[in-house]
Amino acid sequence: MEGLNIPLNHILLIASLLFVIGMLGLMIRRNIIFILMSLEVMLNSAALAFVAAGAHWGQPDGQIVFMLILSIAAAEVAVGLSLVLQVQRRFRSLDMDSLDWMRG
Amino acid sequence: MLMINLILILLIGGVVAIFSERLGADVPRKVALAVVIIDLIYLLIALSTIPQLETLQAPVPSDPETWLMHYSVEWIPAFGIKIELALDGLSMLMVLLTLILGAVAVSASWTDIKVRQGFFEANLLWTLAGVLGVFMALDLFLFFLFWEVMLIPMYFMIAIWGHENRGYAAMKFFIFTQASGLLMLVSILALVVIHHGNTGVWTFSYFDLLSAQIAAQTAFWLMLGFFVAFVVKLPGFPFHTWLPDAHTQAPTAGSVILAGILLKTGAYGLIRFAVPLFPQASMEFAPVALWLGVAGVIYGAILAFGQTDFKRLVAYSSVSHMGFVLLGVYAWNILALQGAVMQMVAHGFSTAALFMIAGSLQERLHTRDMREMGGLWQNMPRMGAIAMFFIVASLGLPGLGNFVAEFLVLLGLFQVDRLLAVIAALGLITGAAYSLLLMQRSFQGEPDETRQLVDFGTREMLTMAVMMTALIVLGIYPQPILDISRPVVESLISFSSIVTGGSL
Amino acid sequence: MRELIGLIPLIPLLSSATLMLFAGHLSRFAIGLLGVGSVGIAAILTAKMGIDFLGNPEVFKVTLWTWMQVGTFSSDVAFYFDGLTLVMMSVITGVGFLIHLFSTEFMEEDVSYARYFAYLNMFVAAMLILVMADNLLLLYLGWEGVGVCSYLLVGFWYQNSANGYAARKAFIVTRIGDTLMALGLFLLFTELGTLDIQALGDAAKDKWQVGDSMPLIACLLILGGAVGKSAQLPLHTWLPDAMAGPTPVSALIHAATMVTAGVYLIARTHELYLFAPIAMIAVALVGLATSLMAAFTALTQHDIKRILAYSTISQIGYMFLALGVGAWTAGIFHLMTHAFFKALLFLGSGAIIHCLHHEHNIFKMGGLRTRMPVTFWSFMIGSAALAALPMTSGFFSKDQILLQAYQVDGIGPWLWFGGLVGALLTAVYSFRLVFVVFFGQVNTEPDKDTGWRMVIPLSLLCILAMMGGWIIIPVTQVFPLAVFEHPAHWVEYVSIAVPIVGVIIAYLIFLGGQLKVDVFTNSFVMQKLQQFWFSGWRIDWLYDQLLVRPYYGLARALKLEPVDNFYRLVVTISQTFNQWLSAGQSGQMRRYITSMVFGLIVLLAILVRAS
Amino acid sequence: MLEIILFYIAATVALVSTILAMTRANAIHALIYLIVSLLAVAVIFYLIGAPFVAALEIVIYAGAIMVLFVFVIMMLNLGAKGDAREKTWMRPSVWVGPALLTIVLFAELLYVISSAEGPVSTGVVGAKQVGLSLFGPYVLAVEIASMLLLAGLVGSFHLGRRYLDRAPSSELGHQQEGE
Repeated sequence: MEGLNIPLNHILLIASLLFVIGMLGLMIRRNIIFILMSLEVMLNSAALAFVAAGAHWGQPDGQIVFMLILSIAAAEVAVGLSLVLQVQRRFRSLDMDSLDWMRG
Repeated sequence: MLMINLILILLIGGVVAIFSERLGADVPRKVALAVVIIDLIYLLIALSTIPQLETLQAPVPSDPETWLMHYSVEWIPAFGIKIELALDGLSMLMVLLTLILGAVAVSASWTDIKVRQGFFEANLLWTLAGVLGVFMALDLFLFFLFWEVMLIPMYFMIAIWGHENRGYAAMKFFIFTQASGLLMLVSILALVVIHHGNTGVWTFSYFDLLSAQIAAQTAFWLMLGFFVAFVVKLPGFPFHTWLPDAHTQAPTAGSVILAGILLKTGAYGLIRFAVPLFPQASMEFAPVALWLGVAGVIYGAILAFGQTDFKRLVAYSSVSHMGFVLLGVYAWNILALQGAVMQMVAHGFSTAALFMIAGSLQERLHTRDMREMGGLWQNMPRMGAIAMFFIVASLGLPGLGNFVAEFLVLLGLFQVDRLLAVIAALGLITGAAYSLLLMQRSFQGEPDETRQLVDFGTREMLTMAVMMTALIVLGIYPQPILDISRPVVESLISFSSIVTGGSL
Repeated sequence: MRELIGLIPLIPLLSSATLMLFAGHLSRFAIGLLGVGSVGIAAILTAKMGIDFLGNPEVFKVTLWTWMQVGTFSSDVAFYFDGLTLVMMSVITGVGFLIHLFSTEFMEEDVSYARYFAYLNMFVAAMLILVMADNLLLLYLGWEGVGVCSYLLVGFWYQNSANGYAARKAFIVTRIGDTLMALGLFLLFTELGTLDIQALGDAAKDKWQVGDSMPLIACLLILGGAVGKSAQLPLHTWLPDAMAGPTPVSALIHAATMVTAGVYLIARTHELYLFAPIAMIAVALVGLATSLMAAFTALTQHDIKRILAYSTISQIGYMFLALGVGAWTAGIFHLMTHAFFKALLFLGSGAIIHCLHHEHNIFKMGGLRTRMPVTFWSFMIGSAALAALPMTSGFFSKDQILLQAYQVDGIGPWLWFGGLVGALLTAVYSFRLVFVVFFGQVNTEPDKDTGWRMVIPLSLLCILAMMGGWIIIPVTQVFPLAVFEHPAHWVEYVSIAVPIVGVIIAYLIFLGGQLKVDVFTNSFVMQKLQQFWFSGWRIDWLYDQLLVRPYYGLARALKLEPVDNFYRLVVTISQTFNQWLSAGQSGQMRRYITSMVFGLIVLLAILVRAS
Repeated sequence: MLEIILFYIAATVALVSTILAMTRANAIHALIYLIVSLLAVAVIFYLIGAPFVAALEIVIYAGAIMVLFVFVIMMLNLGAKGDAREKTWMRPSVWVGPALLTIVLFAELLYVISSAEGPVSTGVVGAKQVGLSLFGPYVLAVEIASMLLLAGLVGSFHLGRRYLDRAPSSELGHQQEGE
């Protein structure tokens, strides 16, 4: 393969669309599971942008950042999901809005 | 070294007092009394080695070698911070007053404190240590450090052993002093930075900074920073509102120290730092300061007249009396300054004694409300007679210390501004009004025969006798005190007049 | 001997200190001995000094120590002794001794016997310092000292709040005058550079011209002090209330010595007054107005002590009149004779009160002539002297004042006429007192008669009140010689006759009953006028409305510390911010995210703009 | 030419499936759509010349991480009641405001990326190059990633243990009263 001949900003457009969709999900969902999923979407879109930029310059750096993001996502999901389990056990609910003990 | 030792004895004594509580609840107070008295004796022995002649020699403000004592070692050389202590006549008087009233304060709280005596006495001693530091430190950084050191134990004394509304009072006290202290810190740092900019030398030393060249506009704002810090402590109108609360809520020893010593640090600061460091700016500012002083005198007296709480009344009388100090400082001539120094000493004794009486009354009656008192002379004639003595002292009876002070201040002020002197003299009348009202409401009037009250005992009488003697001596033979402070005052005046090229 | 002059105030002072410190350990006899004895010794020493002085009239000054020396200001604890000092010291220690003696009987049942003598001795000491002081500052010490002693003694029976009020009023009203005087001292020092009384006179000669404004202001300020202490208009209101104290106190402090301190002060500083003729006229007018006002008031009072109090105010008014017209010698002379006869009258009234269960109202007395003969004769002599009947001591002094007042250019005859009216009224009210109390029917039976400790002072004072007029006071060196032309004879005759007329009027109204004045006095206008006089010309009421109430109101309004409102506002503002910000801390994750997004938008917008 | 068409198809699939994933009420359904979206992104990675990353995307993201989600959702056992509640939470009042914000942000992003020019890729950057940089200049990043994963491991191990149940719920309740 010798590369893809489409403008860079198209793929960045995809990445930003994915990002804002994830962010919208973050803002509107109350279920913790969905919040975590939205985070995944956002991380993934960021990774897409990195990889695209790396490909644009023909450098491997973008892919390396992707791998960093991947490990962050893995760690985050592992901790996040175990927190979900704890939350479900204690409060019998996954409603983020009901968890407002930090209210000032 | 001597001066460091004076402070260290008190600091270590405080630690000892904490641990001595394990030996018994009444041990800490004995330890504290012993520590203060040892410190006092140590100081007196050291002072006795200074020849008479030297105390009368005028110290040059910017040359530490002409002072009675001087001690200086490097502390943080990178910023030119030194542990620099010095003693001249003025500081000497203040240090003596501090230690004497310190002993009085320990005695005042002999039976008053019921919980955690060790920690209480420790706080008391640490406050004294901080005050001594303030009176002797001549490195501005060190000065600021001690300024804070004396604040925090005092906060604890009010917050832990105070009366019903102690939390509020302690916080108010803390915020007022702390906030104003920060203004002073800003001024100190700016002063040092400006001096560094001019000379390339980092120094916090008072002796070096006296000669700092500062633009007039900047000097004014820096002076204001110092002024606010000291006037809050003094307390001068309109920064006085922490005082009635703090005094009312503090335990007896706290009130004694607060009124007797802590307020004087403000006055001392004005004389030592605010004016000499910024003579030109102070000269421009003097009319405002004088009006604030007059306002304090009159306003304090009127509010004292309106109070029903014994301690609050005495607290407002302090505001009024310290107004005279402010007047004395900013009139800045020898009469007024000597009067201000006298007022610092005399007010220390008279008000401390009144607070002790208030404390004794509260201990016996469990109230400070004068509406529930009356005719106490019948129950406690000794206390009544002593209260009468200090009340006439506080209203400025000639023959007692306060009169000499107020007279000199007014006489000095009269040479500067006649109108202000006339208004300030009204303070003599209003002073009589509230003082006598205090006497009337508490000790005179219809006695309650059913009250069973214990009159002053030997310990209290002895403490009171010390202060009464002091006031009488100050009143009829004040010359020794005036002689000690005269060289300092004269040299300060001549120093500032050289800088400003005229009198302040 | 001269060096021992310091002992004269010191002995009573030490006695006072002893009485205060060891009150519980002394027997009543010892207390009395100490109290009376110390003043007695002071009196003997004074007498010795007086005899020396009369033999060798040399003025001297004894400096004990430097009180304060600051810059150019210097004040010594130093005593100055001249004829004027001698007169004042003699009155203080002599009359003081008699009153102390009298007190031992008057106060014998009081529980606070020691406290009483401690205060009284302290008063004598302070008063002696006042008159002996070499400089005005030391004089001011004595001045305030007697004020405090007066306060303590007026409020001696502190259990009654009314006494406490009277005491405070006395102190504060005089303090107003004292403050004026203090300002006068400041002005004098600033202008003349010293407070030494003799040096002041010399400095004034160098620096001042007659009629300058500075001496006028200074003299008026000093007059303010004198007016306060001597209970002259407009600061006289404290004296009638001060009668709340024990009667011997009224005799000593509020008749014989302290209240005349103002007269002494003006006489002492007469060299300054010579530079301020307007101030002199002011002194004379204040004196005359006061004497008339007080005389009218005395006419309507019921309380025996209040009558005497107003009479004192009135008599001191005469002294001021004398000072104002330059008749210093006459003023001081009247001060002395007044001390004799007024002390006598007060002690007499004290004896009556003592024997009549503390009755003060003269209309509940009556017919005491036979019951208490010694007191009756004391009162007769005292009243005669007060009314200035010929050959009594009061006659000599008052006559001199009136005649010298007549001499003043311009307003002299008016002053003289005013003085005559006052003299007439004085005679009427003093004999009204005598006739009502000692004649007529007995309303209250005395339960005891006076003992020897009362009789001796009364008798001695009777002699002094009668014969005091023959004493020649040795003040010729002190005051400039008055150019005294004898006025027309008719002036003298009228002056002599007026008091006699007054006595006759009093007799006709109050004893004989020939003069029916009921119709007159019951008329509406006279009723109102009487009420007006009775209330002391409503001056108390006026001050109450103008000063006391507003001050109380101000204190009450400010009690809650208005300045604190500012700080409370700061607190409220920061609390409001706190509430706002902590409301943002909702604990709702989605809101946090939303606000983060918002922040992101803003940041990005800034970035975009910047690039 | 084929790759270009493939790219736009993959992009469309990714967008649509992500939107669906964000709006489903049922968690498993949402998850499936998410996996689809990830796979589509993997295709894009492949197309722009990053085959190694495309493989990782499928193996780790779509495979391992999403499976983790599936396990957790199964353990939670949300059921139909949960779905109904999710629906009630999706009212317009909930999403209108965030949607507006999102649009604004998107517009800004659009403005920013509009300046990017040139083709998306010029050739393949293969696994070898990636590996060389990874253990060359980016070795520190590898260490950091390994630490992070270790922390994630320890954290999830600790949080996942059941004994946390015994943590004093009374204490938590107490805190709530204390509010």
